[in-house]
Amino acid sequence: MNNNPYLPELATIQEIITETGNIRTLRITLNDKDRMERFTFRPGQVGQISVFGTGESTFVINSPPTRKDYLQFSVMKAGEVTSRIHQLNAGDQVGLRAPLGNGFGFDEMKGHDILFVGGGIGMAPLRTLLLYMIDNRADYGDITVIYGARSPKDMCYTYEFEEWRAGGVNLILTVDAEFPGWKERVGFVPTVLSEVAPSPNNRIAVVCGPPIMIKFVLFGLTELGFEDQQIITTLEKRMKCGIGICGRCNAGSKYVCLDGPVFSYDQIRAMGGEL
Amino acid sequence: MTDSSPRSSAPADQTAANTQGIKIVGFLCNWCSYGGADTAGVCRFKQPTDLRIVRIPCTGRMDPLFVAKSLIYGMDGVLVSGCHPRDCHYAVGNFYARRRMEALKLFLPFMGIDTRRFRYTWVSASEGQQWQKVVTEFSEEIHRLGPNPGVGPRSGENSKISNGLR
Amino acid sequence: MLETDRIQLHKLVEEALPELDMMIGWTESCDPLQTTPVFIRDAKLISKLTLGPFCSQNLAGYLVKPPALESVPKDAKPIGICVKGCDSRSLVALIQEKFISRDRVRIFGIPCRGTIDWRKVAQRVGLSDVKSATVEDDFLVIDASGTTHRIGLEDVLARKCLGCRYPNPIIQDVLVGQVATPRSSSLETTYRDVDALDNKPIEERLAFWQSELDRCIRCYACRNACPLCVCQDKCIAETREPRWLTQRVGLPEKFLFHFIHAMHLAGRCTGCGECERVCPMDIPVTLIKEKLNKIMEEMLGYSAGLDPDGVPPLLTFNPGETEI
Amino acid sequence: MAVKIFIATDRLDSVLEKLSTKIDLWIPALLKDDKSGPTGFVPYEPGKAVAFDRQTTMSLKKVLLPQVETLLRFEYRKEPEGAINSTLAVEDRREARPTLVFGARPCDVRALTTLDRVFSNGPYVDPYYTERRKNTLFATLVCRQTDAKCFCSSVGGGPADMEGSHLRIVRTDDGYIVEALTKEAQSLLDNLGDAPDASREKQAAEIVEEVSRRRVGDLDTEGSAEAFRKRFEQTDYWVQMVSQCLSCGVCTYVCPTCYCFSITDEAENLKGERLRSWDSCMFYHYTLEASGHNPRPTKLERYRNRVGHKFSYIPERYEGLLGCCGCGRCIRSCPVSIDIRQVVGHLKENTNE
Amino acid sequence: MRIGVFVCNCGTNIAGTVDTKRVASEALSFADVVYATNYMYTCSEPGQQEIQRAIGEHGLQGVVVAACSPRMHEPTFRRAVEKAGLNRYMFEMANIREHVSWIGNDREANTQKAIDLVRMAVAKLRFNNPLFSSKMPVNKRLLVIGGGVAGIQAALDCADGGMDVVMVERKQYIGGKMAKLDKTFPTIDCSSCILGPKMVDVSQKENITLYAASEIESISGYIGNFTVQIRKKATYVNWEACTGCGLCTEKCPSKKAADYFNEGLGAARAINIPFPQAIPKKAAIDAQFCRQLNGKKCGVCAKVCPVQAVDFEMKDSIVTEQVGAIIVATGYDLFDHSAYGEYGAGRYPDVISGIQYERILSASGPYGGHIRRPSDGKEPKDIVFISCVGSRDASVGRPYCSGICCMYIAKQAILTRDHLPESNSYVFYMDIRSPGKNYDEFVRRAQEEYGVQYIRGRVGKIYPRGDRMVVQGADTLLGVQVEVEADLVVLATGVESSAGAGELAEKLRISYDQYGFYMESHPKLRPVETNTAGVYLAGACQGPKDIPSSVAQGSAAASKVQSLFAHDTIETNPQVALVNERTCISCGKCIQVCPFGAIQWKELRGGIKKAEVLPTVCQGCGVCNATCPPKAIQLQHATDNQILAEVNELCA
Repeated sequence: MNNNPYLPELATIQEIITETGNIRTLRITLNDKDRMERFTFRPGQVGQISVFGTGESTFVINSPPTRKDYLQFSVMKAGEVTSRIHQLNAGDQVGLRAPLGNGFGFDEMKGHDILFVGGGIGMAPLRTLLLYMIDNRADYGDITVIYGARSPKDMCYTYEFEEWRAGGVNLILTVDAEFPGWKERVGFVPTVLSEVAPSPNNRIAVVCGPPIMIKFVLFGLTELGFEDQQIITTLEKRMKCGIGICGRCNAGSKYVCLDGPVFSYDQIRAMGGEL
Repeated sequence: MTDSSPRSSAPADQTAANTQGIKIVGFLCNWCSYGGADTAGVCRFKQPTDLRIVRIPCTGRMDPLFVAKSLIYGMDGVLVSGCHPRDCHYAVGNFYARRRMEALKLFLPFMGIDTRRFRYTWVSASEGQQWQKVVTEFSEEIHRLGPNPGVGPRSGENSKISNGLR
Repeated sequence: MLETDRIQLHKLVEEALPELDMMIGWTESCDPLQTTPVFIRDAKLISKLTLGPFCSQNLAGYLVKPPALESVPKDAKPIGICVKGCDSRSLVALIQEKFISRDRVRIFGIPCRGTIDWRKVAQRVGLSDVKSATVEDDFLVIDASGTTHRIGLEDVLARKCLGCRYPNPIIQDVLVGQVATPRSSSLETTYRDVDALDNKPIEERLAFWQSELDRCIRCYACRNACPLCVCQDKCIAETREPRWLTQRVGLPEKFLFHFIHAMHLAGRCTGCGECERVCPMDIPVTLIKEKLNKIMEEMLGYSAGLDPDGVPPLLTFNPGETEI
Repeated sequence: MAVKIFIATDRLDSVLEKLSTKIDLWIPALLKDDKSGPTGFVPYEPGKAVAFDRQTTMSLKKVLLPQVETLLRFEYRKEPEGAINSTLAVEDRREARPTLVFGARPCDVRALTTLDRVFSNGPYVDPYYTERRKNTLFATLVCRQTDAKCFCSSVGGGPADMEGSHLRIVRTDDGYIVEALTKEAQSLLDNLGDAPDASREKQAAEIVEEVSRRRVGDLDTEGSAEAFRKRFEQTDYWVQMVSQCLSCGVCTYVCPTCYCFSITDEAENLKGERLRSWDSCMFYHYTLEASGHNPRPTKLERYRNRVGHKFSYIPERYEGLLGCCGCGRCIRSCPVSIDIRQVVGHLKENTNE
Repeated sequence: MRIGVFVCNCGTNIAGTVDTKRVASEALSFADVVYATNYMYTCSEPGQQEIQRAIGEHGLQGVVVAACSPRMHEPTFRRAVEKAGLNRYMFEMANIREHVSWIGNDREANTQKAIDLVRMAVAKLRFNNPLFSSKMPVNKRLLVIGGGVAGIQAALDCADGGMDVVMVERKQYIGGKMAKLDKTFPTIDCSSCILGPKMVDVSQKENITLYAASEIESISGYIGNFTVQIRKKATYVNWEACTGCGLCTEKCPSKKAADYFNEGLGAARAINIPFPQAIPKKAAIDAQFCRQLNGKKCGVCAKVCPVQAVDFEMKDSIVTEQVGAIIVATGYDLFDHSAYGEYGAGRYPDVISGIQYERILSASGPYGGHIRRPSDGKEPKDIVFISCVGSRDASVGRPYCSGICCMYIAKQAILTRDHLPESNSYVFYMDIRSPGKNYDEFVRRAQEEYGVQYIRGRVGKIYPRGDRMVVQGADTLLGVQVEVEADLVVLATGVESSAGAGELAEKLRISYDQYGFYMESHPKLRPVETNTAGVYLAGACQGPKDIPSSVAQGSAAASKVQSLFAHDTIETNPQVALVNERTCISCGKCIQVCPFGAIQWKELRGGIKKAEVLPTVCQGCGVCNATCPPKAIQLQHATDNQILAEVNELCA
């Protein structure tokens, strides 16, 4: 990175994958070939994508560091920047400031069983860690993924599910309501979680999804016996400048952008209730 | 109706020197005045070229702030035109507009903005000639007034008058 | 006299408080020249309530601004509130626009003889330490930097008070103190400052606002203090969807912001002067709204906040008014 | 190299004019033609009167952190051949010119220690602020006009505190004695005036001595951070303290230590700028997320955050440094007379009530 | 976004005074424009194919066509881009023909202006969003308000088409004003002979539900789905049981009840059937005159009724009907001539109104069709007709022409001569308005064949002399004062809007003019539609009309309803207002200003209310958008950001 942390590097969209009606995945490369080759990051770190003229927004790099043809970001249409991103095409130029933030403590997770709980676009941050673990499968115990979406049409990465399963992942899919042709589970994620009831022993839970889902999943995990420090989530949506200066992402004395965005739930509790 | 009507030729470019690049924005309701402007075109009623028309569904859609915004950001003139009162496609949109536009018209000069730069009028879809007259007169007025001095420099980082924000 | 009124107020509030959810009034603050709003649920605090010319804040806005009344249960007790004449007009306007239902408020009406503008005091005694300030008859007695100043109240009243036509509450449940005499009964007096500016050449008017608005720091105090600026957090001055304004601080942005504020209040502004009072940069922003109020009175014969059943004139129309 | 000069009151303007030829000069001045009207720091212009009689309404932070500044400029360039292949150019031109702020107050200069920590000493360095900071000198007034809202001594400063200042200004009966406190400042004083005579020097020394002894404000911030954490979830406390808050941005905009900013893009056709502008934690949009979720939806959480930021979070993050310099501006300018000293002072009282 | 710009030469229509090539090449320098070209005739088949080809080839996400007025070809191009896979709303038009090339000859200025207009269109397009219509089911039942000839015609047309019709009539009988007429101009048909069978049809059609003596209480809902509450007024007779035998009327001792049907010329009983052919043929009690209901001992009718239909305890009741469309045919009222003091202000019994004279002429009228004057029953010899009583007279607030009076005076004068060949008829008129088919001939016949004396001029005064009336006026053609002694004076009272028209309009959310006549959607092109979708107008409620026009409008309204009901669903126009619930502050101002009642409260969890637009009702005027202070309600396709984008381009 250059000496101005506000200055994005120029990057080119290589490919756009339409995941759902309102989620698209961008595959991006830095225009500077050297930089792209030397680019390293840890799963869970984020990038700030700039659409110049509209603004900047934070997304988890959801491709794993082990696969480096491109950097992948999944974007749900929500605000001004994401709407503009949804109008972009392959070949378009964007700005990128990355990697930022702390990332998942994948080393500390080694030797543990892992539970991923994702809802909707919340699967994006989990994907990077999941693929990293698949690529380093021997280092981890059981990997169970509970992934839920409103309907099958709202589910991302469907084209990869087979690959995940082949990589030794116990993939449990659920949708909120019955849907023609849907053969997997039906029900809200927290309900499915209590049905699956994974053991908390030597297990780390990584959770990401809409606030209401997180709330009930946390409740469910606690019920199952998970301790706060066994539960990990990411708050990257809160990040603004990304570099610990603008002041706006604070939660208590922590800056989400510097101290996070990945936090364990006991850390989050200590930061106060402003989530 | 032919080109021989007294208003049918654009005014001679008498003040061209200092009024080059005069820009007038017109907010025209789709049903009446936009149609009136079309009619004027179909009849080949010559008009000054300074006007740029924004099509809106109804003058009821006109927030006076669109006018304020245009004048504050340097448009030389703003023309709002809709259906004659009682002829509104939506029955009452122009009744709302009439009050709002008039209030703004009376208010602008208090803020130091020349109210002659803003005019609202009612022209029906059949009144091509009336439209030509409105556009011609208003454009002439704006040419007489010359470019809008605006309220201050645009690029807002540097407001130097007294705030000293650099 | 003030003391009698204060005692009367305390007594009335004491009687009423058990039936109230809370009482909103004024109390002394760290600044002797200004009170601060106080929200009383505990009868012990009633003695802190005060009234008089330092009570400049218009409390009506607290009834509608978040998180004040969001999703109140239907059986909630009413809220007691102290209002001066001008404040009561805001209350009327809010009732009219159905932000408040009349039965949700217990109005303690306070006839007003004018409120003190601390800046005018500062012009006279300097901005050095004002240790205390009291009102004695028609004088303000200030102890500042060891000196006692005696200033005619009339000389330090807020600008809006000088042309006040409604010193007495328009609505109330109880009246505290004696009815006050209006200072003005004519548009000329009420809108003296508007006319003074209007009488200047247009270039001077523009220069005036350029120099005044240039100081604007876009802190939105004027907006947030305005009891009728009901958008608050959702104000278009800050949104990008739609994007009326950028974050720039050039004069066009400031002009447009104040146009937005003014136009949104056209026919709704009750002239309480809060926007001007709270401006940290001393911009006469109420003057802008006064002009629109004058237009509304002259053009449509409407003055906001006088009739709970009225309709703000820009929210209605009259097909017959062909002359405008 | 002059170390100390005397400027007679009536010569101040001509001295400043001379000074302004050496360096970009900012002075405190009236922003309105009214002697008790609002004041702030402005670039010096000949004839512009210095407002030394009281603390400025606006702090001097904008000298280093303008309310709005351009971070980046960008431009899409279209290939003459196929418009589909537009390229993007982004640049961050910045310029920091040697600057002197003449007539700063100790509280304002002290406030910069907070900003320095954030902008210059974090894992990422803000080049805009940092470069300006390096190039800016402060000539600071020994402050004799404190008022009932000042509390600099309560937060580690003092009315004669010259930490971070490059020159000291002492106002005497008939003028100003300006003394260079650092080497780099000395050359600025060259040819501006003569050294003060002994009696004036003596008077100045007495003034400094006397002012140094003053304790301004009686807020005890000891243990505030801890108390804050305990109070954090006591909603009643915050309801009681800030019910009257209007959630406007006055306190943060006048505050010399409030530094939070927002970044927005503005573009016209193919060109545009990325702007940085002051933000306020009192605003709803400050924490609003794109999804519509807002972690601090009401003024209670927002005001609590402001207090926490200044008296708990910053100290926790930066080795006990307070995020408040005691200038009292937020109290002075608050439209509803909220007194942060009360809010902080009460933190420790009856925490368990 | 990838935008393509297509600049049309329109042959030389545009290219003659606009450098279209330069416009296209300039357009290429605008943000997001990736393709721009000019074309000879963009609207032509190959022109449209060129657009479609470019959409595919360049992956265009939006298209701007700079050509003629969007009022001309916007639908054409929208279809064209839709065929190529774009949403039809990802399209904008810049009008560089009607607004540029045709109104100026300065090529340079025109080109500059065209470039600006394209720039604005592109700027707006960058904020366009795909919009989608939705479908709403249509309840294929029709409500007809008013059972006059217009309403009857509409109801029968729709009933014939197989639709369910609900008819609501305020009076206890249908037929309206026409039922009171003797003959109709210009054919001198017997009014009841031509109307009667239609009235009978209404009562006999199984798919027409008739509520007579009923009024509209409230209306909610919107096109395709209205809910109507109807107040059935107490008639004190159970109509289910009543056979219309008339025994009650015969025996009713209250013999001086007002005879509304005969315009006060006769006396009715307190319980009556207004006229022999009345539909429904049911008796009703006029509570004002009924002894029993006024606390006196009576109850005769109840005793004599063979089916025990009389029910003195009857109260108004409310019934609810669901309909998909509404035809308003509430007709008109006649001007009350007591406003004219110079004509006696109604004091002279032998100065009567035209409609009273109709009743006198009518064989079923109070005098059995013999012309007699009300004061003493004498046969009149000299009869004066005065036109424009309450028409074309601003001094009584009726500046408009009632349209029918000239004709009915001529008819009445002719009939008078028929009945009383020895009589003399005089007509004071201002102008003769007789523009209908065979109308002017009819008036001429009155003058030439029947010897009616037409005097052009206003009557200044009428006063009694002996048992006759003196009519003083000016003959403006001869320039002399004239004085006519008459036995009977007939005032041609004009047409005014029906009493209560305003209140009904407010229930229907339709607008009305200053005289109370309902406003049609467009005076020429949408004459029976209102601006409230699903509400149509027929007959004189929209303005004075004669019978043929009323019938024609009744049929026209019916055809509108049938074309609406030809679909099972209606496709909504997506260019409607949309509320952002996140920024809505629940102030309700949008609800207050919406001319169509298209916005309502929606209650969210926690009891918070937000505004909600009914897309089927919203007509897309945007008043709400202009009014909404936080701009939470945005008119799709004319949003603030879209309009601002255009303005910003110009201000740049």
